[in-house]
Amino acid sequence: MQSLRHSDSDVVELSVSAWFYRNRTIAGFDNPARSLYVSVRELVENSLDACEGAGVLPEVHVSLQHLKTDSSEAEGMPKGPQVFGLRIQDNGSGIRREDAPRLLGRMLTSTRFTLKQSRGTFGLGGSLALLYGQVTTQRPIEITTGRSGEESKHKIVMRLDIENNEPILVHEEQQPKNPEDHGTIIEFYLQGDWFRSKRRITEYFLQTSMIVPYASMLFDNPDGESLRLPRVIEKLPQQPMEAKPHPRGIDVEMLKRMIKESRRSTLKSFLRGSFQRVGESTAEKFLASAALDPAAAPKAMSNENLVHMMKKLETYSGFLAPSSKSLSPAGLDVLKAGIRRLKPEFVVVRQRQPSVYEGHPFIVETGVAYGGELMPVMKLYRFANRIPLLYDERTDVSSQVIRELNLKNYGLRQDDPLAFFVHICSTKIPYKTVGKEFIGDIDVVRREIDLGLKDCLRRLGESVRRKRRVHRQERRESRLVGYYEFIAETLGKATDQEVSLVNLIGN
Amino acid sequence: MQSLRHSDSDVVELSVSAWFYRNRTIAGFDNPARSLYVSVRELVENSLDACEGAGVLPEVHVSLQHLKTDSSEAEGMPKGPQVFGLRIQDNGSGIRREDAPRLLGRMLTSTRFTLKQSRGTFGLGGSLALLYGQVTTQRPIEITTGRSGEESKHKIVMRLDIENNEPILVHEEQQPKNPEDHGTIIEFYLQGDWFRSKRRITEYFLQTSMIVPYASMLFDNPDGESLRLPRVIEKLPQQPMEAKPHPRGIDVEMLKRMIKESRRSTLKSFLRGSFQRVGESTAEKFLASAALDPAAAPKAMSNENLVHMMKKLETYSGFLAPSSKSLSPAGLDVLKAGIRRLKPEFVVVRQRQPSVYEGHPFIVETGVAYGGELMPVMKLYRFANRIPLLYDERTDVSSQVIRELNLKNYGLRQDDPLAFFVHICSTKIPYKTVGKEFIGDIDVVRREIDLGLKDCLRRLGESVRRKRRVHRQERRESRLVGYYEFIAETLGKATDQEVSLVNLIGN
Amino acid sequence: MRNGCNSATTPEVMSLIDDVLGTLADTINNGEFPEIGYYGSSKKNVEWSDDGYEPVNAVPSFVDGRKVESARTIAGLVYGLTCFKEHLEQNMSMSLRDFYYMHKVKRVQEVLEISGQNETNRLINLCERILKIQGTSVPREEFGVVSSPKGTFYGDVTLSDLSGKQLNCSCAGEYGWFISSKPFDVKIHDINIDAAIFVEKEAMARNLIELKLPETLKVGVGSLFGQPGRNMRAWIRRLADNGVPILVLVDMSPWSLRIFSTIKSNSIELSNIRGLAAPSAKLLGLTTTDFWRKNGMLTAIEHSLENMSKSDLKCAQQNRKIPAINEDPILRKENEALLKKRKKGELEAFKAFGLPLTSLRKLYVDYIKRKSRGFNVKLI
Amino acid sequence: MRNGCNSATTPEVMSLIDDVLGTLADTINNGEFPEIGYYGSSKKNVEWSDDGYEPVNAVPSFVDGRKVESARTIAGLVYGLTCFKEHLEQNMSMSLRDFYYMHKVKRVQEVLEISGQNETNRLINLCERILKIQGTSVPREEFGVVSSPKGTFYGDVTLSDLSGKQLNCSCAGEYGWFISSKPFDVKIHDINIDAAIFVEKEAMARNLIELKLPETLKVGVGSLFGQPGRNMRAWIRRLADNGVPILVLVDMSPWSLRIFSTIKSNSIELSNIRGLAAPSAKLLGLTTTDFWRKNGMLTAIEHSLENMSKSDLKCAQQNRKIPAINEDPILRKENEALLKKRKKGELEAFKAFGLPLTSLRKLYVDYIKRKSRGFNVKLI
Repeated sequence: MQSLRHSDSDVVELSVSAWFYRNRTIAGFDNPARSLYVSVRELVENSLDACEGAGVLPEVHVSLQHLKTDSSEAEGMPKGPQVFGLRIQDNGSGIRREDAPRLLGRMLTSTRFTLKQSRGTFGLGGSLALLYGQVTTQRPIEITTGRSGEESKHKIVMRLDIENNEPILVHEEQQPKNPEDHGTIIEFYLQGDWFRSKRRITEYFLQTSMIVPYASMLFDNPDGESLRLPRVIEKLPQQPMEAKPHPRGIDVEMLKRMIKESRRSTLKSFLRGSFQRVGESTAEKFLASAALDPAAAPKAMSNENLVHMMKKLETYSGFLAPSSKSLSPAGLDVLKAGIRRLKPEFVVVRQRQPSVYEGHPFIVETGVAYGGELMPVMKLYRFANRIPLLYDERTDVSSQVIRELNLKNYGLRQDDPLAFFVHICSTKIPYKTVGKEFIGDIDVVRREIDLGLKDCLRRLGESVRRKRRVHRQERRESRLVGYYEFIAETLGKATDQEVSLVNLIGN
Repeated sequence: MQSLRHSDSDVVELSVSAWFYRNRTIAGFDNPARSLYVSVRELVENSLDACEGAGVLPEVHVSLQHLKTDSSEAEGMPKGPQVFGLRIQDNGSGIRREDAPRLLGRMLTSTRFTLKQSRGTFGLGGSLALLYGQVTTQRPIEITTGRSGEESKHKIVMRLDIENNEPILVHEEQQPKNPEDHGTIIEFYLQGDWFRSKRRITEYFLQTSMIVPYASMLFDNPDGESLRLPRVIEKLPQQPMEAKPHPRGIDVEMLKRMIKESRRSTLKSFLRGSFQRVGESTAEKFLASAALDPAAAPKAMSNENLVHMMKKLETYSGFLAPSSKSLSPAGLDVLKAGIRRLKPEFVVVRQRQPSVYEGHPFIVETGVAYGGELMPVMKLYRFANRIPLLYDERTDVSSQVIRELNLKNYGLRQDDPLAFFVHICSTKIPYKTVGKEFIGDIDVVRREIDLGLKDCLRRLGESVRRKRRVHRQERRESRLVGYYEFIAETLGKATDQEVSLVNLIGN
Repeated sequence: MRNGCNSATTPEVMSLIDDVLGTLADTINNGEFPEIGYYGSSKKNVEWSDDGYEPVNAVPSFVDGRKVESARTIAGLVYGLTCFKEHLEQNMSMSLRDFYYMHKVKRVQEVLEISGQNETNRLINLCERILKIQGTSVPREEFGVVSSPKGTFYGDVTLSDLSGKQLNCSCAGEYGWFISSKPFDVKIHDINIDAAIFVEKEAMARNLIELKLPETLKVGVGSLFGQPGRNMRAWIRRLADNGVPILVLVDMSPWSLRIFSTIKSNSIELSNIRGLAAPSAKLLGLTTTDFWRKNGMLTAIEHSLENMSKSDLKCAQQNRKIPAINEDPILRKENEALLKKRKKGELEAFKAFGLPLTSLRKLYVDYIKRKSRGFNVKLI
Repeated sequence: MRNGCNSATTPEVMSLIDDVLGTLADTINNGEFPEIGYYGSSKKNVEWSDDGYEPVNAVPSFVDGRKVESARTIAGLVYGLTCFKEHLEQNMSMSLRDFYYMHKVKRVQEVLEISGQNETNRLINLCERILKIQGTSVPREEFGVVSSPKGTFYGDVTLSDLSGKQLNCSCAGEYGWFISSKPFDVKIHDINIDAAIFVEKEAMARNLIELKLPETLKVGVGSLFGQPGRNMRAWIRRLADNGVPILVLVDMSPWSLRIFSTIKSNSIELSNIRGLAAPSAKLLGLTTTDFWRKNGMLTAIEHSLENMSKSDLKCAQQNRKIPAINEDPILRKENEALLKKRKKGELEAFKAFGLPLTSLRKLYVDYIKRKSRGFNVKLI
């Protein structure tokens, strides 16, 4: 076991930021093309979160520009990584001056035992992009932020102290602004490879515009082109609320931590106070079924008792399904509006009931589109907490579900013009990688996706069949008449007698 | 940007272990089958590291047993996750009593600016398996360890305090032992799904026995079967030594940290003292070419100067290739012995010169086997720091290289009985995931694999051709005589005259 | 002299077509949707007996003129029948491909929208099932549709074919007479042979003729050129009906068992067409006992056998589902022996003896005589 | 009367074989390794001219007896020649498959280890190149190797074939005479036709015979049954040598251009065999101008054309590399027109006019007469 290769003093704990700095490959920053894509994505997602959090329809303007370096470059395809300036502007509520360096310059996680859906699952995204920019260019980061009602905005120039997970302020100034304006601009420099990431970044904006059809986005790219994606629906999805954890799927470690932080003195009041969907009567019934004393002091419980309680929590069937108030699904209107961007003939969308995975509620929304301008191949669009997932599609749980669908059951075929949509929203998406590329094969998640897509397919199959039926009926009648006209004429000639259709089908 | 959803006090930094507890999916612990496989693997790797570090030929005994629970189970296929006892015994040098809890119960990383190859790349593996076991079963962990020359061994029972990244001692005792014995036994419990992981775990042992052919391994599985893999070569690879970083591929962040920790007062002495392969003359030449003052104080350098120096370090061509003394490649004999386990007809192995990636030296070893008991399809075996990589083969850089090989150039075909072997050893393997499943597409790594495999293929192609040639020559002579005997006989009958071969080829 | 077993005269067929067309015209004028019944041929309603495949009582299928696709079928039928009638009037034949092209006539193509020859082939098959005289289908040849003819016959048989001229099949060239496209209508004037040997492969048949077996053994030699065509099978039946013993010489292979069984029993699909089976035909060889029984005549050249390919094996396995093979004790035994040994033999195997040709001739004669004797057919 | 253009008599061929075998025996007895020279046929040493493909001076290839594979070839050659000699002595023919089976004779198989019929086919090809009389190859038929014959001929021609009996091709059955396997040796006694029309498809030929065109136009009608065999091509050459104008009626397709060009010019591979080309043959139809020129006779049925398939298009593209098509101004034009329009036509297209059969007969006659006139062949 663990060979003693280091003397004791060399072995220390690292800060999370330092750890990630050493292992940034696993967060997606593994080559200049991928790093550029991941940086754009993380910051756009932060901006969308900020706007939605403030309850405003998002307007996000991204500008990515090639930084001309001293050494003049040859024309044509650039040879390797180059330096780019990345500027992201949003109309969110802005950040208070005193919060800004801390929020952007450190990697943080909430300790509160509450759940709420957000895009930045690991609490790292934006900060890691800034870290990557600093590591590769050594240039400082500029933040300009202003809040509604204030007459000035703040411009902050800072660096990151990676080892200590702390921001270092370099420069600061105030600038006048219109009190009605609000929002944040982030500008920084980073290494990247636009030539090899252009297709992916463009696809990211297009798919984002499908799942966030209420946002207006503008992307000015290094080739001098502008991708303009105006909103197609003027409706924000309902915002998520914070919620306590659901009792199902809690593990003992978490239970212990919750007990430690709780001020309740009895097991019953602890259950009522710390979990969602547990009221007086539910707590009593559960404790009775688990043969636990409602008046026992939680902090005094033995380890064996805790394990026992966890197992009972896991299997007790009397809890209500977890509340979805901490979730913010896209909603059927929004999802449909987004899918309509592809101009299909039919769209069916479905929202599943909330379900729970390791104590985290999640909702799966599915959609299937057919015909119109879709290509005659099956295509899958995957979204998680309103983020499009572009990499590693084959490994994603949704791909597995789709591979096992039997389209024939719905009167459809593999080469029909079909597009599938899966949106999973959760307080914690079960990603397989920090790079948020694909969702793991969790049984309960797979089941929800499966049922959702099948429900869509049933309805879609009906629509397609109905349409085909009407079409067929019309054609059938005109063809029948045509055939008998031909029969009558041919028979007439062959038998030298008049053959009339009047008695058969009128004139 | 960053909406203000939490009040300041809720947002804190987590310990690395707490962070991983919350995100264990990304380390491979995402379902009971996968978790069981990852746990076995991480602990076997730790044991192998321990034995090699102690310079002994490894003997590793793994026993995985189904823990019968109270509720009697129905016969047949188990329905879901069950609890297993996992016991790993090695003959490493053992751990000092006082180090054991700390080394096993915390997640640690070295801060020293030295590099040395080891299997446990992220410094997490074994500990994370123990953490997973505790989270899923709430049972404590038992460690029994003894060192050579001591008359007793120590048995420690402990738990992990995840939030604080600290071990909690539960029980401890001393047991007598033979002074010659040494090694460590770890026993703990964890949830798992043997039915769905059996194939993978078995494959892991088989492939490990190929890259570690000097180890004896025994695996007793829950089905009552024993997989016995005795060593086939009595030779340990040379052990890696610690080495300073190589100047190429250092980034500014690292440079800053090194300067901060260094006691050298001039740039020249700093360079000589902190980097490998930089002596008096190299340091002078480099500083001259970079127009830097050799006498300047490193700690006084401006940011611009540091960036300038990093860029020069990256492009300066006068450095020697990085030292491979911190690496421990398998070696050609060992690699060949391992591949021979597949009983092929030909084996060619190659070791590439050390190369460097982001300041980390690495060596690629390649092998190609042909014929014998190999199946007539191409198979790829991937190893990294003597770990077999079993998942996500298609995405691995080696797969990409193999897809682009043109076998025809070597007189071989796609459906020949071929097996490819790629072993990369490095002080830091560029994995794409914490789960150590596949290696990212780094240009310089891809190039080394490509050249190594092509070199093997050239030599293999020659061997295959040569063997075919010798075989042909022998057959040719006996056939020539046979043909003329037939010709003479047939001609004799047809022309009614005697036709003799005496003048042509003797009697 | 007209002795075809179930062929109708051309005027009979024409009047039959007129009946069908007239009935359809009346039905439509009466304001009723036409409905046409017929019997399909499938394993369900066909049985194998020693007389070949026979339709058994079964539920008829109906073309129901109220349905769109059926109306299209009736339109095709009416058009097809008028085409046949005209061709019969003009004493002219057509091929399946000709019939397909007749549907490219513009006004026809616009209505029927025929997508390929498969469709028009099906219509012909349907016509055979609908046009019946005394409960028996009229073969397509009788309404002028002729498949590409194949096969030759050499021997002392005098006949007149569609050319109207009288000829002797041993004086019509080195291969004899190229068999008529419509053997039902061939007039046989004189038969002066004791048996007819039909050979799968042309080269073997040629060798037998070159060796003057027809003259010395007083037999006819027919060359099937592989799987026999309808015309060849009808010709064999004509000879059999005239009392000529039919002996068949084929490879020892699952495919050749099918060839023989088609000659002997016709096929399920065409069981409505009588006159394509010759139930008295005998499998002269090559048989598995020739190679694998102790005193078999070909045991010395067992090494010439080739391994059965995958498709050979598949064929033999499917043979088990063909009643005419599986219910026939001899053919079944042959097929099972092939499946067991996984080897096949060819007629050319005789050449693998390496005998001088004079000895080979004797071997051929011995083989044919000995195997014929087994069927009580005695040759000179 | 023997008027085959370059066939040798059987005694000539036998003595030629004896020469070759004797020389080999002497060489070996002298202690020298035998060496056999021959000329291959490939684009390099064959040129196309109006007379068909002709070998041009080229470097010979050698079978060098010192090399193992060549020794095997010589062994095969010696064995093959002795087989041919015996068959000629016995007046018997063999097929390619027969020849393959002769290599299954045990002592032969043990030495030569023939793996498949391809190998023995190559040996026959080599024999044709080695056995030469007056610089011209002896065709395989002359040493007894006969490919499966194909094709019929109807018309007022009197001849004797290998059967030795005299016959008239209009009295040998409804399709006429089944063409001899060895037309070089057929004796032609009397020719009483003004031209011979060779038709790619059997059904069209049959229709022409049914319509009594041979009698009314005084022509012969041959049915090629698709790609013509060697025997058919030799027969066409025999007629051409006897002054009969040769008219060829094929589909309008790239494959049919190949059929016609093989009749007219032979092929590169067989350019050493004279007597398989009829350079005077004319492409009567169907031609692209029939459909696509303003006053073409078939413009009214242009809609009957079918789209060329991928393999059709590939064939047309490869035609550009066939000298006999690409260097012939007419065929080249046809091929390019097909490639441009990507449509093909079939002989059955006449049926797409939807004409009454009496009119159709007139159309056939008109078409044949008008197109023949274009080649200065006047029919009654």
